[in-house]
Amino acid sequence: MEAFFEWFRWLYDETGINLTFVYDAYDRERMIDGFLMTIWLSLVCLFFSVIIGIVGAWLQGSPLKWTRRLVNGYIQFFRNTPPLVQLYFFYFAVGNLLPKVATDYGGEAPLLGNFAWAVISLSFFAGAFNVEIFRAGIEAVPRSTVEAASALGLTRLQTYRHVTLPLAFRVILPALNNNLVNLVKTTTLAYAIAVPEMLYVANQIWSDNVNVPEMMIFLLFAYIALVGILVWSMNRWERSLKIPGFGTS
Amino acid sequence: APVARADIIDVVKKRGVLKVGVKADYKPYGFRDPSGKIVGIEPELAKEVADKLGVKVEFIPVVSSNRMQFLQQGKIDLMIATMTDRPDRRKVVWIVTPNYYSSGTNILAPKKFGFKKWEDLRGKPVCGIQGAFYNKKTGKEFGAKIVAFKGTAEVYNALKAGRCVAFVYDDSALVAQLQSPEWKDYEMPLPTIDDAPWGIAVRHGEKRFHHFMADMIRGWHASGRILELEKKWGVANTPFAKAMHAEWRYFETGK
Amino acid sequence: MAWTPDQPMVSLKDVHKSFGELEVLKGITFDVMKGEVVCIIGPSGSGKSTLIRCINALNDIQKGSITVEGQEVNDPRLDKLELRKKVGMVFQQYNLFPHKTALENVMMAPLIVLREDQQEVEERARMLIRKVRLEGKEDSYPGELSGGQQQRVAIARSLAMNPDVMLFDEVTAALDPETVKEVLVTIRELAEEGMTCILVTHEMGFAREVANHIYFTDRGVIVEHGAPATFFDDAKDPRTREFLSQIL
Amino acid sequence: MAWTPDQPMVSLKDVHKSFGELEVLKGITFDVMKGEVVCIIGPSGSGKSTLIRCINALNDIQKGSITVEGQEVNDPRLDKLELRKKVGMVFQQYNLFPHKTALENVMMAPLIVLREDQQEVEERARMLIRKVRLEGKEDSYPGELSGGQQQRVAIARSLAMNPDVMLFDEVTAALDPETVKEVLVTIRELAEEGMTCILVTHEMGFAREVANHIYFTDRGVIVEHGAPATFFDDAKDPRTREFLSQIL
Amino acid sequence: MSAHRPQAGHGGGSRAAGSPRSVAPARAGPAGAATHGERGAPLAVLHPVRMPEPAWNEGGGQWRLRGRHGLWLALIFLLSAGAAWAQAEPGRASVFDIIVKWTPLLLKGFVFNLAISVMAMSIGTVVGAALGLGQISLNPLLRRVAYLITQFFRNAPWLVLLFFCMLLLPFEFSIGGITIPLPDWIKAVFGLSLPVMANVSEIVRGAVSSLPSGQWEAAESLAFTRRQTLWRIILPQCVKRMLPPWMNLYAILTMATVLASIVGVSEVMTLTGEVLAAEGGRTDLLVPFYAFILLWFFAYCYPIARWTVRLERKYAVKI
Ligand SMILES: Nc1ncnc2c1ncn2[C@@H]1O[C@H](COP(=O)(O)OP(=O)(O)OP(=O)(O)O)[C@@H](O)[C@H]1O
Ligand SMILES: Nc1ncnc2c1ncn2[C@@H]1O[C@H](COP(=O)(O)OP(=O)(O)OP(=O)(O)O)[C@@H](O)[C@H]1O
Ligand SMILES: [Mg+2]
Ligand SMILES: [Mg+2]
Repeated sequence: MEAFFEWFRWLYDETGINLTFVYDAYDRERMIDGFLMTIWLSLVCLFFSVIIGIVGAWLQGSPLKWTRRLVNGYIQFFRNTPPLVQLYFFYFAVGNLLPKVATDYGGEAPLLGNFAWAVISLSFFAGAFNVEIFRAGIEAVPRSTVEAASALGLTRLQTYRHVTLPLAFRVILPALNNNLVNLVKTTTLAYAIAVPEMLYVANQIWSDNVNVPEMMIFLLFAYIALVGILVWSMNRWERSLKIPGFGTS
Repeated sequence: APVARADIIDVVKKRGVLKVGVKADYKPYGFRDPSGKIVGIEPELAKEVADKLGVKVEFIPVVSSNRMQFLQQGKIDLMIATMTDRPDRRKVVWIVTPNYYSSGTNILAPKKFGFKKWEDLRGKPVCGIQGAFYNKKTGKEFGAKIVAFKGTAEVYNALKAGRCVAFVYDDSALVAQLQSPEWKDYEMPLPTIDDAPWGIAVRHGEKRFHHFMADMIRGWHASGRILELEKKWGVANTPFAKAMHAEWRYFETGK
Repeated sequence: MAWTPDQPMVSLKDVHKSFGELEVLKGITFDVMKGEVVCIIGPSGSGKSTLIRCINALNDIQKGSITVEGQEVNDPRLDKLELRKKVGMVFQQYNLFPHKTALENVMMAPLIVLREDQQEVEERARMLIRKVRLEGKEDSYPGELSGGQQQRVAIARSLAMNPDVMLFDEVTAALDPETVKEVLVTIRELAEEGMTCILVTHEMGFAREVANHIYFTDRGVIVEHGAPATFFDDAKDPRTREFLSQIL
Repeated sequence: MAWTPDQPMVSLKDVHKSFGELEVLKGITFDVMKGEVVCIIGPSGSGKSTLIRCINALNDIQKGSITVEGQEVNDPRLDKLELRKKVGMVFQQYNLFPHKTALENVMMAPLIVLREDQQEVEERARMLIRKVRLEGKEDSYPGELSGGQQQRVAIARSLAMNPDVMLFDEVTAALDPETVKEVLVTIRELAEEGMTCILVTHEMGFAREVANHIYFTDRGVIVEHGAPATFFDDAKDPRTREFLSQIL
Repeated sequence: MSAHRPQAGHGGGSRAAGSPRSVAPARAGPAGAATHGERGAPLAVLHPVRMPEPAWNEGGGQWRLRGRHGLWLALIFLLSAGAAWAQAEPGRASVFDIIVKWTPLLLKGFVFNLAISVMAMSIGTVVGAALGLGQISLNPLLRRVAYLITQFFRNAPWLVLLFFCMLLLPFEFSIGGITIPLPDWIKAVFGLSLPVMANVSEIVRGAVSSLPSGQWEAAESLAFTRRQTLWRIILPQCVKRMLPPWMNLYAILTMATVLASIVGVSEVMTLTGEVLAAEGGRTDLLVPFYAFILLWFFAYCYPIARWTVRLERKYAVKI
C-alpha cells in the first residue's frame, strides 16, 4: 500500500502531476470523507425529494383551492430561482431565524446545521420537479382504469395505492431517473454552505497544493462514476418493474 | 518547455496597458466601490507600477483558486493579490523579494469562550475562507473542524449566528474588523502564528520585470508608502511594514 | 320496503342526465327483471355508455330515479361501495390492471375491498378463470393475452365480487369475429345461470343471439324496443329502420 | 421484358417473411390483375398486414418474389421511390400529417416528390377531395376531422400520386357502421374506375360487397380463396368454415 | 345516401381522431402469435404522456400557473430588508440605502448574466441540434458518437464542465496573425454551452422519436426520400414539441449562470459577494441582498415559464 502511495509522490516529483489525495494521508482522509459525504447527501436528498414528489402530487389533486395554490407557489419559487442562491437564502436567512440550541462545546448554534440545510433546500428543489413528474404520471393512468377500480369498490386511497401509483411509477421512471441524476450533479452546490462534499474538499486541496487540473479531472470521473452507478441501478429497477407485453420496447 | 517570448515590459509598453490581478473582495486591500471600480491598498500599488512604466492600468479581479493560473496563462501581467509567499507557490510563479507586506494568522472569537491557545480549538467548528492555506494547518495541527465559506460576509454571518466558535483569518483584516462596535463582544485572543510575508508575483522567467518590481517594492518600503496607504485605508500600521520601512530607509539613505 | 325477486332487479324511471349544457339522456324508463339479458343498441353518441354508467353510479343523474334491488342509486346517502359490490361492470377497453397477472386481477377486489381470506379468494378466482375457459393463463400479464382473453379476465374480475347484476359496455368492439364468439359464449353461460345482464353493443348479430329484450336509443331517448325477432325484422320507427339498413 | 396489361399487376410467388425466429409468411402465392379488387381476410396475427406491407417494400422478404407491373420489389437495386409512386397505401391509423390541412396533406407528395406545378396539383387535389366527398373540409386540420373523414383524406392523399395499385390495411377498423359505409362507397367508386385494389379487412360484409376475389389466410399461408359468393357460402376448407361460422 | 353522416358518425370518429395513438398496439410475443387465437391486443393503459421534461436542466413541465407568486417573493424581500433595518443600530446606513447604492453595479452584473445565457444558448442550440440530428442518423458510427458525446456532457456536473473550460481554453489565441482575446466570461459561455448542447441534442432526439412511426411510414409510402421526410414532415412537427422544453432549458441556463461566480467571472453573484465585503461584512445585509437577487431571477425566469406553459397548451391542442 505504502509503495502504491509513494508511486504517486514519485509521479508528482517526476511529472508534476500532483495527486496529493493519494499519497498525502491528511488529504486522502479528507477526500474519502468528501466522497462519502457526496454519496450520503445524494441518498438523503433522493429519498426526501421522491417523498416530496409523491405527497406534492397527491396534494395537487386536492379539492381545496389553497392547498393547490400553496403547492403551485412552492413549485414556482423553486423552479424559477437559482438553486445556488436558494441555498444561501435558506442557510443564512431562514436558518438564523430558527431557535438556538446549546452545543457540546459550550456555545449556542441554530437548530439545523449546514448539512441539514443542504438536504432541505436541495430536496425541496428537486422535489419541485418531482411533483410535476409524478403528477404527469398520475394523469397518464387513464381515467378508465381508475374507474374500473372504483367499479370494483376500491376507495380513493386504495385505488391510489394499488392501481394509480404503481402504474404511474412505471411511466415516470425515465423522467424520475433523469431528475435524480441531476440531483446528484447538483449536490456540488452544497459546497457553498460549507458542506464538506467532494467539490468542497477538492477546492481545499487544490488551494493548498496548486493542482487544479488534476483535481478537476478526478472530480469529473468521480461524478461520472457516481452518476453511472445511479443510472445503472435505476435501469435495473426499471427493468424489474417492466410489465410483460407492455411498453414501447 | 517554456516558449521564448517577448519581454513582458516591452509587451506592456507596446500594449499601453498593464493588467494586474487584484482581489475584489478583500477590504481594504482590494474591493469595489459603488461604481464597480476596484479600489484599495493593492490597486494603488498597482497603479504606481503602471505610472512608472508609463502605461494605463487595468485591474482584473482574481480569487485564490485562479490567481496563479491567470498569471501563468498571461491573462495578467502582475499579481498583487494578498498572496502568501510559500515555497510551493514559488515553483509555479516568480515571487518578488523583498515581500511587500505580511500578515499572520489569528482568530476572531467571542470573548465568552476565553480561548488562550490554538489547541483550545480542537474538535470545535472554526470558520474559514475557502482556499486559504492556513485552513489545512488549523485543521491538521490543531484539530479544529474547518467550516469554510466563499467570502468574509458569509463567515461573519455564520460566526454571529453561532455556527462556529471562531474565524481563522489574516490578523490584519481581523484587527480592522474589531474596531467596529458590532464586534465589541469579540476578541483576537491567540498568539499570531505563521506571520508570513505576502508576495507580488510575476510570470516564471520574466527576469527584467522581476528586477523592476523588486526595485519598486524597495522604493515603497524606503519611502514609507506602505505605511501611508495603511493609514489612508484605516489599517493600524503593522509591525512588518514598520520594520521594513526602518530597514530600507536605512539601507537607502543611511538614516 | 325490502326488495323481493318478483320486483325489477334494475329499474329506471324518467332518467335525465346532462353534461353541462348538453342533455345526453332525456327521460329513459325501463325495467330489468332478475335473470334477464337486455341489449341496448343505437348510434354512436346516443348515450348508451352514459346510461349504463349511471346504473353503476359512475355518473350521477339530474332527474328521475334508478333503483338496483329496490335501492335508489342516485341517493346521496347511498354507500357507493355497497352498490358496487352488487353491480359488476365490464368495460369496452377491458381496463385490466396491467401490473397484475390475470389471477391477481381477479383476486384484487375481494382481497382489498372485502378483505376476504387469501386462500379462499384464490380458490374462487381459479374457479372463475376456469369458468371463462382461461386455464393456464393465470400467471400471464394482460399484455400477454389476446383481446378476447383479456375481456374474459375482465368478466371474471367482475364476477369475483359475486354481483347480482352485470353491466357490459361494448365488450366486443375491437375484437375479431372469432373472439367475439368466445365472449358471447361466456355471457350466454352467465345468463343461463340466472345472472342479470345489461349489455351495450354495436354488433347486431351479437344482440340478436344473446338478448331477451332489445332497446334502441337515439339522441337520449328510447326510440324502439322489443324481443330480438320482432325488433330486427319488423321495426316500426323510421330511424331504427334506417339504422338497421346500414348494417352490412 | 416490358410489362403489358394482360400480365398480372401484382404478382406474389412463394413469399416467405420472418421476424427473427418467427416466420410470419410461409409461402404466399397469388396474382392480381389490373382493375381487380382483392380482399385478404383471416384471423388476427395471420400476417395480413405484413403481407400488404411487403408489397410496398415497407418490409423486406426473405424468400420468393413480389412483382408490381413486372418489376421485382425485393430487388435490392430497385428504386424504392419509383415503386412507391406506383403503389399507394392507406393505413389503419390514417397517419395524416397533423401540421398540414386536408388540402395540404393531399398536395404535399405531388409537390415535393414529383415536383409538379403548384397550380395543377392544387386543382387535382381539390378534385380528389370532392371525389371523397369532403368539399368544405379543405382547410381543416386532421385534428378537426372525424375518423371517417380523416380516412378519406388519407385515401385522397394516396390517390394524388396517381398510383396504379392501392393497398388498404384495415381501413375500417375503429369506425362505426355508418362511417364504414361511407368509406366503402369511396373504395367501390375507385374500383369502378378501374383502380387495382388490395384490401385487408375484418369486416366480412364489407369484403363480400366490394371484392372480386377473396383470400383467406391463416398462420402465414393462404388456406382458401375464391369469388365472394362461393367463398362465403361454399367454403371447402374446415378452417375457413370454422372462421366463417363464427360470424354472427 | 349517407344522410346521417354528421350526427351518427361523430362519436366514433372523433374518438379515434382525437388520440390516434392513445391505444398502442402491443404485440404478443412469438409464442403467443404461434398459437391460434392468441394475439396481441390493444391494452387500454397509460396514455402517451408529455412528461414535464425530466429535470431542471431540460424539458418543460406543464404546471398550472396561477396567482402572483412573484409577489410573495417581493414580500419576503421587503420583510427581510425590514427586519434587518429594524435590527440595525442607529448611526448606520439603512439597508434600503445600501441596496439602492449598489443596485446599478449589481444590475450591470445581472445584465452580464443574461448576456452569458443568451450566448451560451445560441451556441448550445446550434451545436446541440446538429448533435441531435446525428443521434437519429442512419449512419451507425455517427449515431454512436453523437450518443456518447451527448451522454457524457449530460451526466457531468455543470460546474465541473465550467471549470474545465476555464482551465483548458487559452486566454487568447491567434488566427492568421490576429490575436483574439478570450476573456473569462467567453470561456464561461463555452463552459455553459456544453451541457446546453447535450440537452438540446436530447430534446431534438426525444421530439423526433416521440412522433408516431406511422408518420415516417406514411411519408415513405408516398415516395418521400428520407431527407424530405425529415425536413418536410418530421421536423416541422417537432419544432412545436421542442419549443417548450427548449425555453425551459433556457430558464435553467439563466439560473446556472451564477455558477460562473465560482470561477471568478464578475457576474451578479460575484459582485454581491464583493459588495458585501465592501460593506465591511455587515451580517444583516446578507439576507436582503440574496433575496434581492432571487427576486431578479424570478422576475426574469417566471414570465418565460408562463410563456412556455402557454405555448405547450397551444400546441397540445393542435397536434
Ligand atoms: N364526461 C363527459 N362530458 C361531456 N360530455 C360527455 C361526457 N361523456 C359523454 N359525453 C357526451 O355524451 C354523449 C353520449 O355519450 P355516450 O358515451 O353515452 O355515447 P354512446 O352511445 O356510448 O356512444 P358510443 O357508441 O360512441 O360509445 C356524447 O355526445 C358525448 O360526447
Ligand atoms: N415488426 C415486427 N416484429 C416482430 N414481429 C412482428 C412484427 N410485425 C408483426 N409481427 C408479428 O407477425 C405476425 C403477423 O402480424 P400482422 O400484423 O401481419 O397480422 P395481421 O394479420 O395483420 O393481424 P391483425 O388482424 O391483428 O392486424 C404477428 O404474430 C405479429 O406479432
Ligand atoms: Mg359508448
Ligand atoms: Mg394488421
